[in-house]
Amino acid sequence: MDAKAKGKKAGAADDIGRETRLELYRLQVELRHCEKRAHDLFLQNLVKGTSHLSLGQEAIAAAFGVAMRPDDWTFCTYRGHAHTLARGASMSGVLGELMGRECGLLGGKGGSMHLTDVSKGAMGSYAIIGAHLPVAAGAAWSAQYRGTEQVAVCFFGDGTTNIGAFHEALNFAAVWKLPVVYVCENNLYMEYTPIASVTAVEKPAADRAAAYGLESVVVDGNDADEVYRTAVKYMERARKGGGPALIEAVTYRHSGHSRADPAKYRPEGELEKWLERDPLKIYRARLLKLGVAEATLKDIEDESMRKVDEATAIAKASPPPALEAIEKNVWADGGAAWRN
Amino acid sequence: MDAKAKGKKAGAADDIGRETRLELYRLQVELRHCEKRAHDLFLQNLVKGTSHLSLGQEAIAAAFGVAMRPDDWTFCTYRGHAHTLARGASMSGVLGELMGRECGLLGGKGGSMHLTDVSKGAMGSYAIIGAHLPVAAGAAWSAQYRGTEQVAVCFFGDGTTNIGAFHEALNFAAVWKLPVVYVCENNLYMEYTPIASVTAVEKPAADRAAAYGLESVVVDGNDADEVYRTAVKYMERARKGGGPALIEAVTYRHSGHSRADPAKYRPEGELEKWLERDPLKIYRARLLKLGVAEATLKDIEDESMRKVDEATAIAKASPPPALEAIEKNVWADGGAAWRN
Amino acid sequence: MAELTYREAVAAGIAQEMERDELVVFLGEDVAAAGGVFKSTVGLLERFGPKRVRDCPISEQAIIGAAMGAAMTGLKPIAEIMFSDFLAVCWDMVANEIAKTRYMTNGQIQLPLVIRTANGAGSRFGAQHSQAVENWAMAVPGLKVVAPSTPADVKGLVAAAVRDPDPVIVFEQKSLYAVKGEVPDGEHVDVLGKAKVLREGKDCTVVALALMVPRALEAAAILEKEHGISCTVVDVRSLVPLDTQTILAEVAKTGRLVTVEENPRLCGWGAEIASIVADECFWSLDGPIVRITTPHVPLPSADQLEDATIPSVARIVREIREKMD
Amino acid sequence: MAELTYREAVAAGIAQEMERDELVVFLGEDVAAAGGVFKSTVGLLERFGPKRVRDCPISEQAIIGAAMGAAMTGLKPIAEIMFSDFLAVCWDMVANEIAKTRYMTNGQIQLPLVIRTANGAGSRFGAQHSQAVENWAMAVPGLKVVAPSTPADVKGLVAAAVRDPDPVIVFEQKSLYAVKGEVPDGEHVDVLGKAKVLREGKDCTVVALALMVPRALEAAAILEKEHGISCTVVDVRSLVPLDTQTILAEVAKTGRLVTVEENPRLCGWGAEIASIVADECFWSLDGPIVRITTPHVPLPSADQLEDATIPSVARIVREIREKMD
Ligand SMILES: Cc1ncc(C[n+]2csc(CCOP(=O)(O)OP(=O)(O)O)c2C)c(N)n1
Ligand SMILES: Cc1ncc(C[n+]2csc(CCOP(=O)(O)OP(=O)(O)O)c2C)c(N)n1
Ligand SMILES: [Mg+2]
Ligand SMILES: [Mg+2]
Repeated sequence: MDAKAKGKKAGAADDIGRETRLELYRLQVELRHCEKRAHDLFLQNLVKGTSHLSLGQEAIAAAFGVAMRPDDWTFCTYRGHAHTLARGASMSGVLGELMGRECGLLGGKGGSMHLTDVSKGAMGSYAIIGAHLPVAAGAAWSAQYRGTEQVAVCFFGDGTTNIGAFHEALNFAAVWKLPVVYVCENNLYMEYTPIASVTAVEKPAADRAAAYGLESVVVDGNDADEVYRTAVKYMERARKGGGPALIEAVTYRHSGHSRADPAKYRPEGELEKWLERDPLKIYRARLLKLGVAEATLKDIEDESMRKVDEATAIAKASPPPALEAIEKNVWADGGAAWRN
Repeated sequence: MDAKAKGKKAGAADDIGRETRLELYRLQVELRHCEKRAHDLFLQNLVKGTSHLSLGQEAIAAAFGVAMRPDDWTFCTYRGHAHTLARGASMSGVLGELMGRECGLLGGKGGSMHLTDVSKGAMGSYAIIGAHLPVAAGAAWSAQYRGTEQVAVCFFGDGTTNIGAFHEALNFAAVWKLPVVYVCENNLYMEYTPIASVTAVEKPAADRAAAYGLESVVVDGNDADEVYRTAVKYMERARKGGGPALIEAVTYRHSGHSRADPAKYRPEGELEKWLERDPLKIYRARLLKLGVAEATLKDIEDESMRKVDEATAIAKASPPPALEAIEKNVWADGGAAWRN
Repeated sequence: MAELTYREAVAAGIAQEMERDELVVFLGEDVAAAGGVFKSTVGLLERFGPKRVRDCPISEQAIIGAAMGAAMTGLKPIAEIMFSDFLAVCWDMVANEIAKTRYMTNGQIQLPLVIRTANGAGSRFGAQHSQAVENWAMAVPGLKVVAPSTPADVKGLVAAAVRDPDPVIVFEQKSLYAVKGEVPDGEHVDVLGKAKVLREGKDCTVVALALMVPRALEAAAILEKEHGISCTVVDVRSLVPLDTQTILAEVAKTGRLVTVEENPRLCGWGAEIASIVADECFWSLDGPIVRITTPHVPLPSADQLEDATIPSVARIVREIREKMD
Repeated sequence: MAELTYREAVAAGIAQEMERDELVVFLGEDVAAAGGVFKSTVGLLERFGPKRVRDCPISEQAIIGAAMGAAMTGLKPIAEIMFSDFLAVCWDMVANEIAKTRYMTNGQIQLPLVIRTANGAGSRFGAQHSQAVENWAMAVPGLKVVAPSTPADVKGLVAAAVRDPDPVIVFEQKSLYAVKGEVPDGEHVDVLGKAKVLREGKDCTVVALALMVPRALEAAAILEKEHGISCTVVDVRSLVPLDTQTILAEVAKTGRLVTVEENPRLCGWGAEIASIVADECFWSLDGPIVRITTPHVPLPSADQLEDATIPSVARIVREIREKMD
């Protein structure tokens, strides 16, 4: 791959206020605690289906969560607990859905791979690779059409850059100058296969930006500040009619691909190296360096743990969904009738 | 779009022998005459379905036809009369298929959009945009697997670069280093819509080559010599294990998209400008300048017309296919039984 | 009543709804400036402008995905897929995303969108441009599916599809585009899920769809006149929702069911109807259920072959005669 | 006879054919180094090497397209589509290209390839990873379709699929992967297009497929023991070609047909069989044809909901009892 395509570091100058920084920390901690809880619940056999954790990737969801306007839209993947929570969706709703309970965001009908909270602009988690990229473009079209200055943000993984829908969506969004920000979380692997072994370029998203007339943007996905600055920059541009962006955030997932995966395919030492670069560790150290008191951080952490415990209790107490749900909500009339 | 992506002119130095040049001319003339005949037959209501002519684009099919080894494979689109003929398929077989006759290459079962002659390496014409790009990669894989040094050449249009299968095939071929040469004939339009109005980059194929780690290659598609040199260069590279290439040949179709299209959407003067750059006109002038006698060219032209007349007569004399054909050749046993 | 062609009625249906509701938008390939490859959307760009009537790249997944994203955020998009065969290219968007999203989100996301597509044989285009695939859509829970047979129906059902809060696929039959018929003046909106009884008979109930409807009617006339067999003819019109009441009632009256389907044999919509009748109407049946379908083969392109492959009037007459003996 | 799990039997079938024929190659996502997400291809990479067992990018169109191109030029590829739902992403390659090419080229192009995919419910994965879509494939002319219910069958049918000169789709049922069963030692090759009569009864013929086969058998045992209803159980095994001889003969013996389908109701394979029986076996029928299917809804994910959606043993027992009264 040639050097020119390697992308440039985005955003660096502008400062981020203390309140924003605390919010970024709070959110990252909350996502971390909640994901860990999801894992515990799985070990207790309370999470029934699959689940795909964002442990290690929290900085990205958190930074966008803080940067987005409440009426902006998020589109994410099966690995979407963090992105959904980052928009303010109910934590008991998320955990309840993982556990297949009535209190789940989807009443137990969608499962962990389809978390959605329309009231918070979390417009769905999509479990078939690539599909939500065109959908996000469509939402952006609707904002553009109605002149609302809303932005659609669409998260996906490195592996997703090799599927056809990626290509179609990027070209479509670019030609129509749609207010959509595409965020590739490059965590180095598709399921169990290293992305480098199945991709013709080094940076699966950024090295393809030029194919859609877009800038090549690579950010450190484990640095919430860097992601935040980049998010603000490209979302504002999109909001003002400047068209789409494609951001590649380099990161790493600490756990396996899904609950079934012990991640034995990783080369020795790789995880350890990335644990050094744990986004929470980085961010905590930075805050301390910036003069935030240890006690402030501790409060945030404790408060977050309380929230997770509370959500867990609610979810555990929630009954399984009533069987009548099966034939509900196929249609807008609430039912499932295909005949008279 | 930035300058770096605009591509470079490929091949220029090496010379092309007189015999090869005469063959390039002969083939271009033959493709032109045959396409014109197809149009006449349509006006006589003898071509029953649709048909998509390559008038004005003959240099590309001819140059590859001359450059390819007999055991190489061609994959092309519904606009594939020329590419199929250029591999040596029977002209009466082509015209007969357009007319829905028994003598057609496909016995009247496929029609003008699916011309195929496996015995000549013409591995099919594909009528759904983009589908044959992965198929060509698969053939190239088979050559690589068996070590035969065969090359697959895959032709498609500018509009095809915006569909998902394009992206998947190019990445796949690049990662597996497959011996396949992708040739985008950029004739400026998809059906009736200018390609520029629906594409995020200026050169729909070449500006995307970097996204697959490939060189950006743009050639004058109306100059048979330039196409020929480029074809030889990249096919040889592919044959020797150098992996795939993506070539964008800029050209223009003289007629409408298909038989139903009067092409009224073209800006005034555009066709006239391109008729000046008619590949046959260019090539004829070049040969004369290189000292080929007018009479030699005239002989080629007359001989080609005779061939077309002969093929037409055969096709016209051929009966419609027997109705038994309907339930034949679904399966390898020759039949169509789905039950016992 | 004005006389319109089926293709004009499509455009009229879209125009009526775009006129009424600013949130209705229309997108597809070559649909705007060119008015569509079947000329079924001529004039819409001129009338509603390039913001609402949009030409797209050859990106069916992006087109249908964009329609979905727009629908869930407040627009009412109509997306065209040029030939129904190309639904395969964006089948994930249709069958896995659009069809399931309301259910999976427990009703949070609503998708008021329409997909229109040119379906079926008769144009000698060969197997990749001529299939009848309405059964593909019928098989997927979460999609509503209509296939109108007349200009009036296509206008009214397109309008009904636009107003429906759920995703609807409208299968327009290519060979019907040039057919003329009376279309009610003024606003015309039909109802999804209603079959039409076009002819009442005593011996046999023939259930048909789209291009097969005029053929079934013609066959019924011949059967009556030349063979003394009196047929009811039902135009199904809507596969989902399916008007089983009408179908069951009409079969009960004659005691016999014949389906006439353009889709290839296996798992065609006629099979579904046959299975419903064989369960719920079993005791009223006086003889075997007969399905007349395109044989289970990809379609050949040559004119004589294509004509002999899809059910013809002559074949319908012959098969009903044989089976009614 | 060795006892293997269904997933081991899949790998054994592939290995047997790769051992036999160098032209057999295998590709898919996460299939080689990782042995597949269902661990149904563990050991193949080690045994046959990276030239023949290949991990692919997430590019289903490229995977299936490459299999097609390889098949027409001499290889015999086996391609894995991880979940059958994802067939929608490459449906054009399957339904429009692979299925039609032999026909359109009048036999010039032959496509000896196999697509294997994990089908169906039971894993609480939600609506985009749990559908039973064998009816999608059955509806497309030019595809052969099998759905084995036991380890022995899956090994033998995978092998038969590889040896067949036409494209074959093998639907493996996710919930069966862990099931153990006897598999014949040595080379084991089954035959496409043969149903199996697993149990003979007098009152009713139950026709089932894949995961529904063990449930139908269990239901039949209960019906016999607790309700005195004696059922024949037929495992269809192969949807295309379809063994109508066996099915018609078994229905003729009992006079009743019940299909048990995991696919959602509309246009399921049971509808096709019901329509064949209602035509060709009409005069032998003693009562209505009954279809027991997943209701026509996308699948819910919560365990209790999923279990209550697809046909259970209890539901099969109940419905047959009610309808046999
Ligand atoms: C079309 C399709 N193919 C395959 C899969 C199975 N699958 C689920 S996740 C995954 C890997 C995705 O990798 P990436 O895009 O990098 O996202 P990550 O899981 O790393 O966040 C695959 C192959 C799928 N869901 N959809
Ligand atoms: C998936 C798909 N979408 C749409 C079409 C209809 N269609 C046929 S040709 C064509 C234009 C193709 O343009 P291009 O690739 O530039 O090739 P050209 O016809 O100019 O040679 C379109 C849209 C199709 N055949 N397949
Ligand atoms: Mg990844
Ligand atoms: Mg073009």
